Amino acid sequence: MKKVEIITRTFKLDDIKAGLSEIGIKGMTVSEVKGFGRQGGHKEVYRGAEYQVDFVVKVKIEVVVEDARVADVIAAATKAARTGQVGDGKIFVIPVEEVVRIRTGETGDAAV
Amino acid sequence: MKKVEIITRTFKLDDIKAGLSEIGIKGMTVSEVKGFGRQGGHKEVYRGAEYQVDFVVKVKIEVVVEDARVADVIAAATKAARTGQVGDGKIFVIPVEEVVRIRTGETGDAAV
Amino acid sequence: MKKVEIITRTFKLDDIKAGLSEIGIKGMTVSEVKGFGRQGGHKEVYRGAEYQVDFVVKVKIEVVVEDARVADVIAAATKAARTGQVGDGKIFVIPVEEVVRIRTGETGDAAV
Amino acid sequence: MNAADTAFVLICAALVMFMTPGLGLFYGGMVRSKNVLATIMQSFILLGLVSILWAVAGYTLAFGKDIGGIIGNLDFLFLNGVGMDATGAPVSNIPHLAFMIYQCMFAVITPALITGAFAERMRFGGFLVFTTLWIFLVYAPMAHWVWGKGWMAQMGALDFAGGAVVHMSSAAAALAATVVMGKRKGYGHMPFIPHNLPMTVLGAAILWFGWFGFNAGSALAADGFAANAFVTTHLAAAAAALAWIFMEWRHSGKATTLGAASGAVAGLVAITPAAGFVTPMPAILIGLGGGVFCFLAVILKNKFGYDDSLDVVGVHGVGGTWGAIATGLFASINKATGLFYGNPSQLWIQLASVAATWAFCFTASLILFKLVDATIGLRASADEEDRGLDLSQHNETGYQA
Amino acid sequence: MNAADTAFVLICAALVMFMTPGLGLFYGGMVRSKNVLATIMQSFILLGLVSILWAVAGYTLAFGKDIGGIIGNLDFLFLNGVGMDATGAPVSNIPHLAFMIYQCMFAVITPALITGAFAERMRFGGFLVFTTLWIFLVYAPMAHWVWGKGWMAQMGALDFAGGAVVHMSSAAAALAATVVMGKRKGYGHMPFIPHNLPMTVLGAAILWFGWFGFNAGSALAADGFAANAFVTTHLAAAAAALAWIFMEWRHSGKATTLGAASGAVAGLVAITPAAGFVTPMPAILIGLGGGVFCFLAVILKNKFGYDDSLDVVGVHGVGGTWGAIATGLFASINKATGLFYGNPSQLWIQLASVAATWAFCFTASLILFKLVDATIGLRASADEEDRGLDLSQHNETGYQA
Amino acid sequence: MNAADTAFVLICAALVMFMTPGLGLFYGGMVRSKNVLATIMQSFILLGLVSILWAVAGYTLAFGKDIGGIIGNLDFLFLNGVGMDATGAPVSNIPHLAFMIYQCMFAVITPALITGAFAERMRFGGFLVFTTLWIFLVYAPMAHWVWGKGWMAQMGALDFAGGAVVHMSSAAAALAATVVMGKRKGYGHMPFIPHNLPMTVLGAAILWFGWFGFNAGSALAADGFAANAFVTTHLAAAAAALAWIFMEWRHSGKATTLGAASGAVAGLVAITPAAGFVTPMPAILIGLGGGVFCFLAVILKNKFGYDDSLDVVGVHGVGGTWGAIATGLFASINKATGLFYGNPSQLWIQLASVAATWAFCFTASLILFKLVDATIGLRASADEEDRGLDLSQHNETGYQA
Ligand SMILES: Nc1ncnc2c1ncn2[C@@H]1O[C@H](COP(=O)(O)OP(=O)(O)O)[C@@H](O)[C@H]1O
Ligand SMILES: Nc1ncnc2c1ncn2[C@@H]1O[C@H](COP(=O)(O)OP(=O)(O)O)[C@@H](O)[C@H]1O
Ligand SMILES: Nc1ncnc2c1ncn2[C@@H]1O[C@H](COP(=O)(O)OP(=O)(O)O)[C@@H](O)[C@H]1O
Repeated sequence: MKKVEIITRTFKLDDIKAGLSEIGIKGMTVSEVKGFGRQGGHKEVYRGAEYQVDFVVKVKIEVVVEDARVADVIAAATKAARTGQVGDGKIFVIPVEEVVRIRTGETGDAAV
Repeated sequence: MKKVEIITRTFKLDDIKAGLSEIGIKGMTVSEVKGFGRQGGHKEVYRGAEYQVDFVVKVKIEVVVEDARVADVIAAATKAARTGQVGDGKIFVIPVEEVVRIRTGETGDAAV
Repeated sequence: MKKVEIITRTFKLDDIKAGLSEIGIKGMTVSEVKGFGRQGGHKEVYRGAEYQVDFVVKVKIEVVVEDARVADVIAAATKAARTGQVGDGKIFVIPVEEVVRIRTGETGDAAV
Repeated sequence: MNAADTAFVLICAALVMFMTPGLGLFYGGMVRSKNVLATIMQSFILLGLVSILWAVAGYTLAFGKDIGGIIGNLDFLFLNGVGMDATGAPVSNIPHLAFMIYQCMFAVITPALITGAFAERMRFGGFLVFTTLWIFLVYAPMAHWVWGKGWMAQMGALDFAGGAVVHMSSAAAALAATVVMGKRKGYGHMPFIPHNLPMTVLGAAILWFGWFGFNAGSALAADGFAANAFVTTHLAAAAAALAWIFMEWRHSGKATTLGAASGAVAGLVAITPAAGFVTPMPAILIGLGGGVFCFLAVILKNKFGYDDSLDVVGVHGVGGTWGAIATGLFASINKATGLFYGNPSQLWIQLASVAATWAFCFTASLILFKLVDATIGLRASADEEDRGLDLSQHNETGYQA
Repeated sequence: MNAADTAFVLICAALVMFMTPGLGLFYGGMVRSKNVLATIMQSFILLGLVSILWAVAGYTLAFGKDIGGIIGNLDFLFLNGVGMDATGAPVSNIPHLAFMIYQCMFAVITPALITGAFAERMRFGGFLVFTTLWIFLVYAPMAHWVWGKGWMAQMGALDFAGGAVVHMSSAAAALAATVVMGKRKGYGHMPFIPHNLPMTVLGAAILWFGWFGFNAGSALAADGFAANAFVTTHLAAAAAALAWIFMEWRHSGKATTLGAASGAVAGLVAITPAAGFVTPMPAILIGLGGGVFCFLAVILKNKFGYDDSLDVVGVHGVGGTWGAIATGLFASINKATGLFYGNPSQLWIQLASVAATWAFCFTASLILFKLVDATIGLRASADEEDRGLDLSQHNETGYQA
Repeated sequence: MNAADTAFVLICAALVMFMTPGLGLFYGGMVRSKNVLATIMQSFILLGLVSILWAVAGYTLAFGKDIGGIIGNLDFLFLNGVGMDATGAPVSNIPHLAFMIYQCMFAVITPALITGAFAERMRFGGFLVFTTLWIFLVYAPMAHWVWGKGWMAQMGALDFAGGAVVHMSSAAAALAATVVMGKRKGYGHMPFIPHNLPMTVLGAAILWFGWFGFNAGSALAADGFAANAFVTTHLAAAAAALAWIFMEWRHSGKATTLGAASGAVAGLVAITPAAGFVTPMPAILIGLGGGVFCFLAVILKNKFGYDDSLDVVGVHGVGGTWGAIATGLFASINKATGLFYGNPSQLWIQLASVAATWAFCFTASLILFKLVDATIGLRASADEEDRGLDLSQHNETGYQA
């Protein structure tokens, strides 16, 4: 099992959800994060004082899947999220040693 | 060392904290997430336009523990979080290669 | 590749960003979390009813780097975040098996 | 007719109207965010519902010609005969329509006060039906008895701007609600912490602001009595805010913002029946009493463990009762005299009216709640409570990131 | 001059002033959080911009001596001759300055209403230029025609407080905006859910509160007509709030808080032209009509798919039009008589004024939008829209954790 | 006594009351979320504290019979002799109680203005003690000198609604606070970004709305002077909002919402001393000056690096001073004549009163701050500042998810 973490632009969330659903992914967990990277931030001004804000609001999508489906998930997410502009974000793949479905106690592939 | 990630219903947080404290867990990190899964979402209506909102607010609890305690953590969390209804959520176990306590610089088991 | 997760005090974020930038880290992802630990929480009072709130607002910083730089990242983050008081937080190192840059499709070290 | 008085009463009516959404914000900030809209809605929609009920029949039941001290006749059904001059109005200095609409605003806010008691667990449909019945069967009679030349007025009870009609009546209904509806799910096991206290303070500020319309406007003329009621209102609120945070500080070591806001409201409640009958220094004492007694009542509630979510009984019940009694103690102007100024009988009258108000309003409200509960249902299901009333009752959410 | 009327009109002017930031909050709560400040700003800054334009030349164009029924002359340029007594004012009971500033508040809020149509995609610079032109070329003529003894007034059209001048004119401009500017990026593909509905309800509450100044104040005296307008305003808003949530409940099974707030505003719009000409019961009917028709119009919009972001056409256009027609049906007081009271010709006059208002305001606004679009530009770029107008137009963000 | 004037002044008093929580929201939105309640509380609780202090002794010190031009005597201690008719009041057209409570609202808001300077780092206890001393030792004398027939009034200084009494006095105290208390922890190293600007705009809107009560109400009659003050107030605010965002646009390329709100307040401050003495066009100039000068002052602050958290000195100090001087330049009505209308001596009187006000209020406030600092302490500890004042001073948090 792997956890695929997709960090990308907020407004791509719906597209990614659709893309993953298409390849049969039935669950995911989403959180709001702030990213710092090449994209750079923006200037804000409050009563004449300028602030450089380096962080950009991003969305993080976590999907745990069987090893065999990792490549599909990456492909689907990349397709949905890519704009080609700096700031499209990253995908990280992290090993997962065990999965449990709380409701049933099922573990492993059955639990996802 | 492992990181146990528990994704479950928001209002179960207090029970889980209590359950983990009981088995001697002294630290955890919590974040608010939105989950997509079998539970399905809900309908919202704004000025006559209906929106299907697929995401449900969930809580994510991260606990890093020695390998030997993973099973206990899973058991305690499952017990506290289970309602038996769809949407109870998942537990993921992820390997952790190193832990550092910032305050002291301690590493490994001593740092948790 | 490793993911270094730093959980620490919110107001240390700028210092840590500066410290990591100094050693050449160009990207990171930040989220707001609530921590439970030795630091303890605080009392809140609403219309005479007292509530013990155990959770303290913390910031979680995730940095994915090449294996060789993990030690540097830990050192820089520790330096920036340490106050010596209980509640300085933890650093976790987690293996990452693959990294993809969505914009270009690059993978591995080139993608970070 | 007098243009200055008309201007004054109309603006005061606008101020009182503003109190109802203000109350919605005051209450809305104190609930959990999943219930914020439902809570605000329970106040806001009464501007719609009760106003229409009032125009149709509520006004005439309260202020139509007295029938046996019990209720008004139907002369003003559908506002028939309520016109642009003072004909038929209880006062001759302002248009009858101005008097009617000023009273309308009181009828609107009174059932809105009750909603604090059953916040976070009431079904919307049951709420609308209950309120409709309550306006006709509890509020209109109460208003008639006290202000419409009914038996309490005949008995000489003093209630300047609604200690009994507005505050005790709603608090008695609130108590009945907690009895019938029970506690919120999780009460006692999990914390119920206000989700947005700046919203609550804003609501309290609007209430305080509007209360000048409520109390000074009740003079129904722009004269010295209005000025006096304005001053007593302000000073009582001020004193009660201080008293409440002082009590808090003694009790748990800190003064709170919610305490200041709650105290101010408690003081405003306490001075309501007295505003036009007492002078400024007694008003400060009434405010201090309001702050202290309401604070203690709220603390006691936590001990008793009944779930009056937002302390309607503690604030409006205790504050209104104290104010009615205090009127019997401190009254000294506007043809009224209390115990401390040599007229002990006024105190007995006040006590009788307090007892009668609680007894009637509690009993009648209890019956109405049970009736609605048995027919269309009052209480949201456990699942609806978990998901929050905003989603379950209204298909909405308050906030989006 | 009359002190009571002066007090009344000045306070009413303050109430109407308060409506504009109230509108900003009403609109601001309905957009996504990245656009909240830009949306509020489009209302708030008009208190600055339009007030100055009004003092400089707007007032004299609207209320200067009539030139051929078309426009006012320049006698009052820079408020020359507008003084502390009633000299030169259209009414003799209040200071000319009081009349001028009361009218100023109407000029401020009218273009603010338009901003709901192009919310979330308008450039700030283009907005300021458009509004400046619009005040002089659309609003001032309209105000002159209806209230400044212009041709619509001469024709006998009834518009008590601005059904045509305020609501239809802004709605026609709103329609023109949607034609010229097109849809928001992502419209139809992604949800546009209000980010803060408590803010929207607060805005609606301020609007309702201020509307007493708007409608009752339009009597320009603290008399029975003011009281009547106050009552009709309140009851129409109440009825429309109920009507809207009833329609919602039939349509999708639940009443919503946003629906109650929207309905109230729809009712306030509908009663605006009629408030001083109809009695309370017809006002309830006008309110019910306002709630039902505006709800249906908003539903229809979703079918048509044009992107009037916050339903300016559906609420102000449909509500204002219905109100103008209803005035021709139900007028019965204040020297006015409608169809149902035996004067069919009034209805024709109303219909003619409705048609003329829509035709003129839509055409003129369309030309102005195109002009500004072609010169300095109206529409934010796709990237600016993505980042949000708060950041892209103002270098600010609404909220920080 | 005059009912119209009474109605007007009472409603204006209510409007001014509403300004204080409005100020709390204005300030509260500009701080970090961990300090939002503490900031709002510092305004809100003064409605409690100062009102009582005022009734007990503040009023008589300010408006009791003059003793040597310095202070009022104790005739009105505990509001003794302040009644429902005009007996003993400075004006004969309204009840003495109405005059007293109107003045009370000014006494409440003035120390609330100061709180912007020490926002995010003040201990609650020290704040209450400082304010109590300040009301008696700074505010009451200032009010007496200017409005209570004291030496500044005798000298002929013009201050219509409080340029010196309210704005310069609070700004001088604010300056003293920054000297005594130093900077917030992290000032200069980390950003201090407003956490909720919609709240700040709402606060500004309430301030603008209430300011009509503040300035027009200061005519103490519903007459042409009131209408004039109403108009000058509105136009100055409008002009200043435009001027501020114009300066911003020149300075950093964008107009901001916070700038529009700040500019409006700056304009309202600037016109305060002049509102009843100048005509509308000079009011626009005064507003433009207010916007420009206050903007520059705030920019300068960032250069100087003293930590006046929310720019009390920049807005109220600079705006109030400019307004007082501008009164000496532009005064032309209400028996006042300024330099531009042929009376250079008025300008000298204004300058003298400005200098005296700053010197007295700064020195006295500095002493009081040092005194409180040395005894019970002013400044929250570093740890309390880190955790936020809401938790550390009040055991509360503003928002829950
Ligand atoms: N090394 C990293 N570790 C964790 N997150 C990263 C890292 N680098 C980038 N990110 C995340 O990816 C986002 C996009 O990165 P950025 O460099 O701006 O553009 P791109 O992905 O197009 O190269 C960042 O905002 C941040 O959230
Ligand atoms: N494959 C997955 N990867 C990540 N998170 C998941 C996955 N599947 C489910 N989740 C999380 O678990 C939550 C509950 O899942 P759901 O399918 O609704 O019910 P259940 O856990 O009872 O099977 C989801 O809301 C989501 O947050
Ligand atoms: N076992 C753990 N798993 C996950 N997070 C932890 C764990 N222990 C501590 N934390 C996080 O680290 C934070 C600081 O821990 P704490 O025990 O308060 O102080 P310190 O890090 O100084 O020992 C906590 O608030 C929590 O967010």
